[in-house]
Amino acid sequence: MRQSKIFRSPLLIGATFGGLLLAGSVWAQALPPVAPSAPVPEIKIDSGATAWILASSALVLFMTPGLALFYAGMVRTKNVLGTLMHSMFCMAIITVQWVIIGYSISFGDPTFGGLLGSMKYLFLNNVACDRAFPGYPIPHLLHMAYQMMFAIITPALISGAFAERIRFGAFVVFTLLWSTLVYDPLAHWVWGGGLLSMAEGSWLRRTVGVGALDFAGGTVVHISSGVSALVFCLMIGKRRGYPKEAMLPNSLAMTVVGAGILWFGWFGFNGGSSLNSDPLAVSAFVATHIAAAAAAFSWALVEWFHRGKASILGVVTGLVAGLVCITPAAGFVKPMPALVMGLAVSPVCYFMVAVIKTKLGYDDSLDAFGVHGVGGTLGALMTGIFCSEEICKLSGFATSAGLKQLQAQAVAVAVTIVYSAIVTVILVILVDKTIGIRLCADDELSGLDLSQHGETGYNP
Amino acid sequence: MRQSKIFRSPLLIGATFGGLLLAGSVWAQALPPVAPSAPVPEIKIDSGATAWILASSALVLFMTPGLALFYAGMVRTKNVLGTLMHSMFCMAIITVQWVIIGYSISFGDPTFGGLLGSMKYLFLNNVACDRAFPGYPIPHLLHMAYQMMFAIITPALISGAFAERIRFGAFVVFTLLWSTLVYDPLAHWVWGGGLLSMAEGSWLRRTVGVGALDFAGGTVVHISSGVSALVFCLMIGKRRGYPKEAMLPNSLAMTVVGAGILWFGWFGFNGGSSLNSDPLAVSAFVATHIAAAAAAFSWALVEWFHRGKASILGVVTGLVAGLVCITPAAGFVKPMPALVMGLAVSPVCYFMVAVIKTKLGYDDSLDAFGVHGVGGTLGALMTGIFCSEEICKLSGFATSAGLKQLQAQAVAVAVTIVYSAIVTVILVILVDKTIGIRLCADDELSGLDLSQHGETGYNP
Amino acid sequence: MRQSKIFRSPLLIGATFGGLLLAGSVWAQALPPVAPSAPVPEIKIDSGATAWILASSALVLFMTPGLALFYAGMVRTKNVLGTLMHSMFCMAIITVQWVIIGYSISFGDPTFGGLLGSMKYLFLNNVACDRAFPGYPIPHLLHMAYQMMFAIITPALISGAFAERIRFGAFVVFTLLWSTLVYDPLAHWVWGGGLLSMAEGSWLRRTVGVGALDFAGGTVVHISSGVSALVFCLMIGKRRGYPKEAMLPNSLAMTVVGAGILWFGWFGFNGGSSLNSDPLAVSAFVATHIAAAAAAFSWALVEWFHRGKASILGVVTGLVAGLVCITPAAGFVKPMPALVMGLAVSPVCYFMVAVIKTKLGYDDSLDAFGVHGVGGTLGALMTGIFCSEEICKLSGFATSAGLKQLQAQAVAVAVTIVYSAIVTVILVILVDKTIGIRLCADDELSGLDLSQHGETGYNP
Amino acid sequence: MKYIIAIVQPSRLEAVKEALSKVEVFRLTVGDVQGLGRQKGHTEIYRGHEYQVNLVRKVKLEIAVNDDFVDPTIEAIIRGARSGPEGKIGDGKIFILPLEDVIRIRTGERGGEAI
Amino acid sequence: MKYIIAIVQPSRLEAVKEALSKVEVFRLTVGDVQGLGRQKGHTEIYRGHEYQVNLVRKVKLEIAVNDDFVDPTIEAIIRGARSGPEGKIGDGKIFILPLEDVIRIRTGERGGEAI
Amino acid sequence: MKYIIAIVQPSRLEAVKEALSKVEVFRLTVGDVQGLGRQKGHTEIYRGHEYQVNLVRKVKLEIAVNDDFVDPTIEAIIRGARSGPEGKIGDGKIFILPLEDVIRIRTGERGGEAI
Ligand SMILES: Nc1ncnc2c1ncn2[C@@H]1O[C@H](COP(=O)(O)OP(=O)(O)O)[C@@H](O)[C@H]1O
Ligand SMILES: Nc1ncnc2c1ncn2[C@@H]1O[C@H](COP(=O)(O)OP(=O)(O)O)[C@@H](O)[C@H]1O
Ligand SMILES: Nc1ncnc2c1ncn2[C@@H]1O[C@H](COP(=O)(O)OP(=O)(O)O)[C@@H](O)[C@H]1O
Repeated sequence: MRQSKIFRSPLLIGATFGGLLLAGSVWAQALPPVAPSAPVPEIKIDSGATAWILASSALVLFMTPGLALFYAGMVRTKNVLGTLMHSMFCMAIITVQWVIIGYSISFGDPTFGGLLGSMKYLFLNNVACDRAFPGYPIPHLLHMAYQMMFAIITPALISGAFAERIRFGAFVVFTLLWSTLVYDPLAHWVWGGGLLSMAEGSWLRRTVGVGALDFAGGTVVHISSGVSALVFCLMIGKRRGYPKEAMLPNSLAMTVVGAGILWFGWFGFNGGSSLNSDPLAVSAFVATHIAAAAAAFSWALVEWFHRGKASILGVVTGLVAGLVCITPAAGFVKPMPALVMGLAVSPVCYFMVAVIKTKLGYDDSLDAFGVHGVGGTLGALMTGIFCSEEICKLSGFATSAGLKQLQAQAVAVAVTIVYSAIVTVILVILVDKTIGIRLCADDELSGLDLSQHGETGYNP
Repeated sequence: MRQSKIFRSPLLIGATFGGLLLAGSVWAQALPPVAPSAPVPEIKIDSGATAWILASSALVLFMTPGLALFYAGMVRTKNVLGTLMHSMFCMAIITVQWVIIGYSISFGDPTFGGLLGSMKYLFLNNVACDRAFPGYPIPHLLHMAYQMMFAIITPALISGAFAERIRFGAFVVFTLLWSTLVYDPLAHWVWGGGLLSMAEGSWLRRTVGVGALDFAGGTVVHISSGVSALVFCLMIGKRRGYPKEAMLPNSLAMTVVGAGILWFGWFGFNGGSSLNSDPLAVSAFVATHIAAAAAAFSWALVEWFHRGKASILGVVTGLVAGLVCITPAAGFVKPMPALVMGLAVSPVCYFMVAVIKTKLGYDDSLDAFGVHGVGGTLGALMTGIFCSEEICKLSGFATSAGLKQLQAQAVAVAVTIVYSAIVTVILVILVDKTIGIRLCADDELSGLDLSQHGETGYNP
Repeated sequence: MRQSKIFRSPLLIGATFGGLLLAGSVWAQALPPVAPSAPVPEIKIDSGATAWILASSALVLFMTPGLALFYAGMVRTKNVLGTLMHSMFCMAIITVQWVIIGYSISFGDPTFGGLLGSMKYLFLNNVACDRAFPGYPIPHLLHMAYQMMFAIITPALISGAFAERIRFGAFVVFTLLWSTLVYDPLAHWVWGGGLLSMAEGSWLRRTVGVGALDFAGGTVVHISSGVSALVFCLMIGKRRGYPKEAMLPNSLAMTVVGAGILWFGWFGFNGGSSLNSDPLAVSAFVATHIAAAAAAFSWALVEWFHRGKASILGVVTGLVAGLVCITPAAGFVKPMPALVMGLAVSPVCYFMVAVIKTKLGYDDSLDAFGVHGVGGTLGALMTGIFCSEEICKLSGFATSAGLKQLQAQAVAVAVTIVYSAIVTVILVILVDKTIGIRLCADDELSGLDLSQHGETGYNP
Repeated sequence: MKYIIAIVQPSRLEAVKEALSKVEVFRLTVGDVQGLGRQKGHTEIYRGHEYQVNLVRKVKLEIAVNDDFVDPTIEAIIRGARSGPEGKIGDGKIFILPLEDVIRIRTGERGGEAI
Repeated sequence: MKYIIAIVQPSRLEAVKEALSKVEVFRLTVGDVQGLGRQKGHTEIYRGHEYQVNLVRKVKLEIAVNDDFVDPTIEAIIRGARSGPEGKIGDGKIFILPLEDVIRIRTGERGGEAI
Repeated sequence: MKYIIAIVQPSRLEAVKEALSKVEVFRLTVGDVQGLGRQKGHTEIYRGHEYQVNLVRKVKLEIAVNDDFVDPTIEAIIRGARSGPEGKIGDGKIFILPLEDVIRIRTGERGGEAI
């Protein structure tokens, strides 16, 4: 009996992996031969661009341990390792998923009218290290690696919502499925030439006249994870004792380290998204930095006025909100609009986490929705407002005036929200029915570290 | 009453910002049209150079959280967040200040005979991402970003001197003013073509015959902050209980993390200061590393002889001293002189912080002066001694023999010391009279974290 | 008496340094003029390649503080600083050793039939920053710097074996000697054109027909340090109380930070080992990441089946094992074999540290042997199995079919094991006889921090 | 006067404080301790090695009370500290020690009124 | 023999130790505790939410003394622990408990001389 | 009934627990404290400045026992806590306080059988 319980999770994880594989292979067989997409002129691989995207990939990977620390500092001592685990384990499982099937779903040739990528890149077939990624001066394999880091951190973001109360096995299965069924398709839609993309003939382009601008993942990364976070925390329920009991962060110093790493890594996240070491990369880099700083500043100001004191948790929350907000816009806006976006996002997020959340009474424990969902939505919309012709030209998109773009942004946001929410609902129910999603009372009391991992965070 | 007190600080910060803005705009109007400076040949933007300076900018930004940890590990537990805040908040406010006015003061065309930069770059006007910074193969906007990271960390260095006893509002106002009135002009004098620079016809060149060599900020960054730190701690007074009470570091492990990040980031600080990915960058990179290592080693040796034990705090203090000392010299000296500089700086700094400080009885709490002021001065002078014709040629400066250069260095050091000290005195008095600079006894007792930010560092 | 004891260590360290110097100089004189080696075509320095190797050098340096944290989190609180010191101090002393003599031993022209490098690069003579390293598009001085970072971290790896019970002076003397007598020659043999290298006419090539493949240090770094670690811990004996007393890690959160930094830095370690910013670098980068992830995943699975729970310590141990295992192979294998290597290494290492170690009863405290020795050996052998013609061509090696290569790998592994073990035995005896290697009982009880460094890790 | 020492579950601390304040006991001192008793400890696993940790985290309350407060205090502690109506192993103990005198440092008051 | 327990402000610990050594009390045991009393706690704010923390950090001293040392010890504690001449709320309390026996582990000595 | 308080070296805790379980004392409460006594503290050095730290880490055990268990308990503690056959300065002390009553929270049992 004990056996069976213990082994249910790894078996299910195995099954999940197996299922993904099978599905992929079948699909690979079943698909009609892919029509050759419009040939993109192949650009020569450039050593400078390669250098910067290698560095950027490393930076984005580093964000995940950063996020682990950012989140783990905020939970109670008994959950510090379990929370670290939520992010760190994504590095393990999503990598495996991505090289097997994820990259193919996201960046394979559009099939079913841009719904999913073809299985062309299954097991990294046809992803060469010595041929350029079409249209960019970096190796194809490097594009795969860089995008992999995004796929890793996105589900880790969600873990802020169900912190301190989820079963580890459930987390693993959910994360694998979510990544495959939510993240990968969304990446395809926006960046892989799918439904919402700028590509000739995408659904959004046909409908609104212009595709969605999402430079480094406002919709794909932040809205998707933020909205799923909200859905998840509503479904799993509040932590025992919330909100009556004070659940104080075990180490804000750890959270600050994490925030520092996030800021640092985000230069790769946004600055690398031009897939080149060019003026556009510089522009995105600068916009990113300015928005982070401005948002940290404005969060502190709001706190000062609301509570009479600015706090370090406020400053680091603000800087993350700023980074989130500028993510979709980084490669499309000039420095001063970036400053405005940064200044604007913090008051909105603050209002969300300090006022609305309390009013509505849900327990988004580490504010994954309040920061990523809200900040990402704001950013995606403001991208439509602030995108500059001059900068957009650098990325080869000719933006066709404001209002239409804003409309495209709004549609993309809506689609992302609805799709993420629906799939998350289904997945949570599925995982809950099969292996059970929530810790029993005793385990929640003794904490994730002991009950799920058999370890303790600190031994004096 | 309580209201007014609480709001005095943010209002003053607002006023400070506003004032800066107004001053800038008025000035921009009032100035005579700038005489076109000697045309520097525009070099093509290079993707490799851009890659390295993007990476360097990220590295230098990362130093500020590193410094936050370095300092925060050394204070008492009750001040850990407040101390982190001193560094982290610089990332927020100095960024805003820099893009509004700081970059323009520092790198605008020299006006008033090289006293200040013109207002040409106000709000980053005329700072393009797709045109090279004159004379270097990187985008102009990237130069702005890279320099911004220096502007951020410099005032953060000062915070080691007044740790554990300053009011947060006072810190913010002081930092903004100091950055504008001390850092920005100094950067202009040395790097922006101003008074002390190598530029044709600068004051120092006219006086001594040669400009000052400061590769990455011996005078601009370390002497300025170190001297201001000394002045500040003399004016704000000792911590209550100092030196009778033992004020032990709350977590040297945190300090070690910080030191590791600082070393890592310093590769960008010095290695990036050639603004290129060229042999000079490599040379600076290597000199930096060697000096850090040598100084860590010699600090440990001195301790061993003086106290019978080498300590980890000693090793990390030594490595920072080594990095400080090599900063002005990194792009001018060969590896072996760098080794000598590293070996030499630690005994001097050690003597300063372990003997002289005690004798004189001032409370430079985390030795901002003892390490940055002293190490920076030593480094600036030794630059004059050890600069190598061969390396200097790489950076396009033809150095004209030793003695004259040493003289130039000495003048630059003296000017920096006097100027920084005087302005700091004025600013401290100003801020103290308006909002009060020092914590009241009760707040100092309960610590920065609770009294200034309403948080606690660790909750077990 | 007390004096003499205290000063014995620094004096010996001085003597060690002095001896190395003397030996070097004498040797430099005594050697016959070096026969000009076959001229390698000089390639132009490339700014992109330089950018990536600069970044990689910084990344590899950053691994040492990462390792410090990784190890320090696992020891008991009273040893946290001493353990940090073991890694951090390597940054100081090995740098000095390397620029004086180490680089010359490792990368000087092969002498004595490839046993050691010539003294051509003593004190970095003849290492120019503006001439390319023969055969690669980066400055010679940068090659020196990049390799220096490897020399630093390797002896630090050993410190996991004798953690919590070594005298600091003994550590320093041993480390200096080991680096000079084990690491430097091994680097020469494998990478410097020596005995085991791919170079025309090397001993291994003459014997087996093909040289050993070791992309980034499977033998040189991991087997050498891992085997020496085993020998060392056998000779110094178990910690008092081991294995009866529970010796719980003081902060697994710290260990996780360290592991995150290691993963991040390893991109430079392996990704930089192509000494270029080219497709090979990308291939190595990707293989590295995939192996790390796969090994983290498989370690968790093994734990889950063996103990019913996956742990964060398991995940981070697994990821390090994966990185170790892929190190020799990174630039020779394709992504899917890297996945297999990662999946394979964890079960083996787990079996070693969880079962065999207990059975045999030695106290490899932090599993330096169990992870680096075992993982490195496995990796070196699997390199022979999985190396792909296609990738090898990128690095200019034509691999001559499987079996012979596997044989070459096995010989290289055996040589490394035997040589490292013998020299370590001699060094441990030597150091023990002169200054004593092990802490006295009281000092071990009170911990490294107080007894060796006069500090405490945390002061609440 | 009595000096009451109570060992309770950390998770019950809030409830005990509340129960005590209902019987007008507002002053007490709290400390972190670890207990050995009938309640079993837990197992930790590091790199495949199991360690039995038998000390369990507890909270210790110390409350000096005048004699007529002893019984209400005890009852309040029991009410707050018991996990569920049945109680659970590990819920803790209360020890009653004699107390001879109390001094309030601030005022120098002694005895019953200083409590 | 008495067992004296004193709760004092952490910041007064050094002063109390000094005062005690003046009356030749050199041996004692110190622990970290948290107190609930007349002194108010503080407010912490995390992401806009206020939390009232009413437990205040205190230091607990335990001193076993022979009967003739009781009064000097109490006086010394008061002298060292009072914040300012007036004292402040939160300065703490002293509790005097009867002590029946003392054993020095090293020697096995018992009673008054083992103290 | 007695309330036994013992201050011992942290490194002897395991040995004491073992010795106690041999005389069938299985229940006790443990806390971290710092002691001032004959044993000297240590010196810490930060950036060349020496600090004398005179408080020494100790462990405090609290054990409530019935009267007939008092002597075996004391002996067991001494056996476990003494460093070497001679003992060392700093090995600690045992204090015996009278105990009036014990209540088991879970069941409400009182007195000797609740211990
Ligand atoms: N005789 C005792 N002396 C000191 N502490 C005790 C004693 N008995 C119990 N305790 C404390 O009370 C706690 C709870 O006791 P335990 O035996 O686990 O459960 P129960 O409360 O059901 O008796 C123990 O962890 C210990 O801290
Ligand atoms: N009756 C009591 N029992 C246990 N501890 C007490 C008692 N009364 C006070 N204390 C301790 O003494 C501390 C100081 O008491 P408090 O009421 O705040 O101020 P004052 O010292 O002015 O009476 C409290 O925080 C608490 O730790
Ligand atoms: N009179 C006392 N009151 C309270 N604690 C004491 C007393 N005497 C000793 N202790 C505690 O016992 C510990 C050991 O005492 P110490 O004098 O160092 O050595 P010894 O055990 O040889 O007497 C002290 O650190 C202190 O914690």
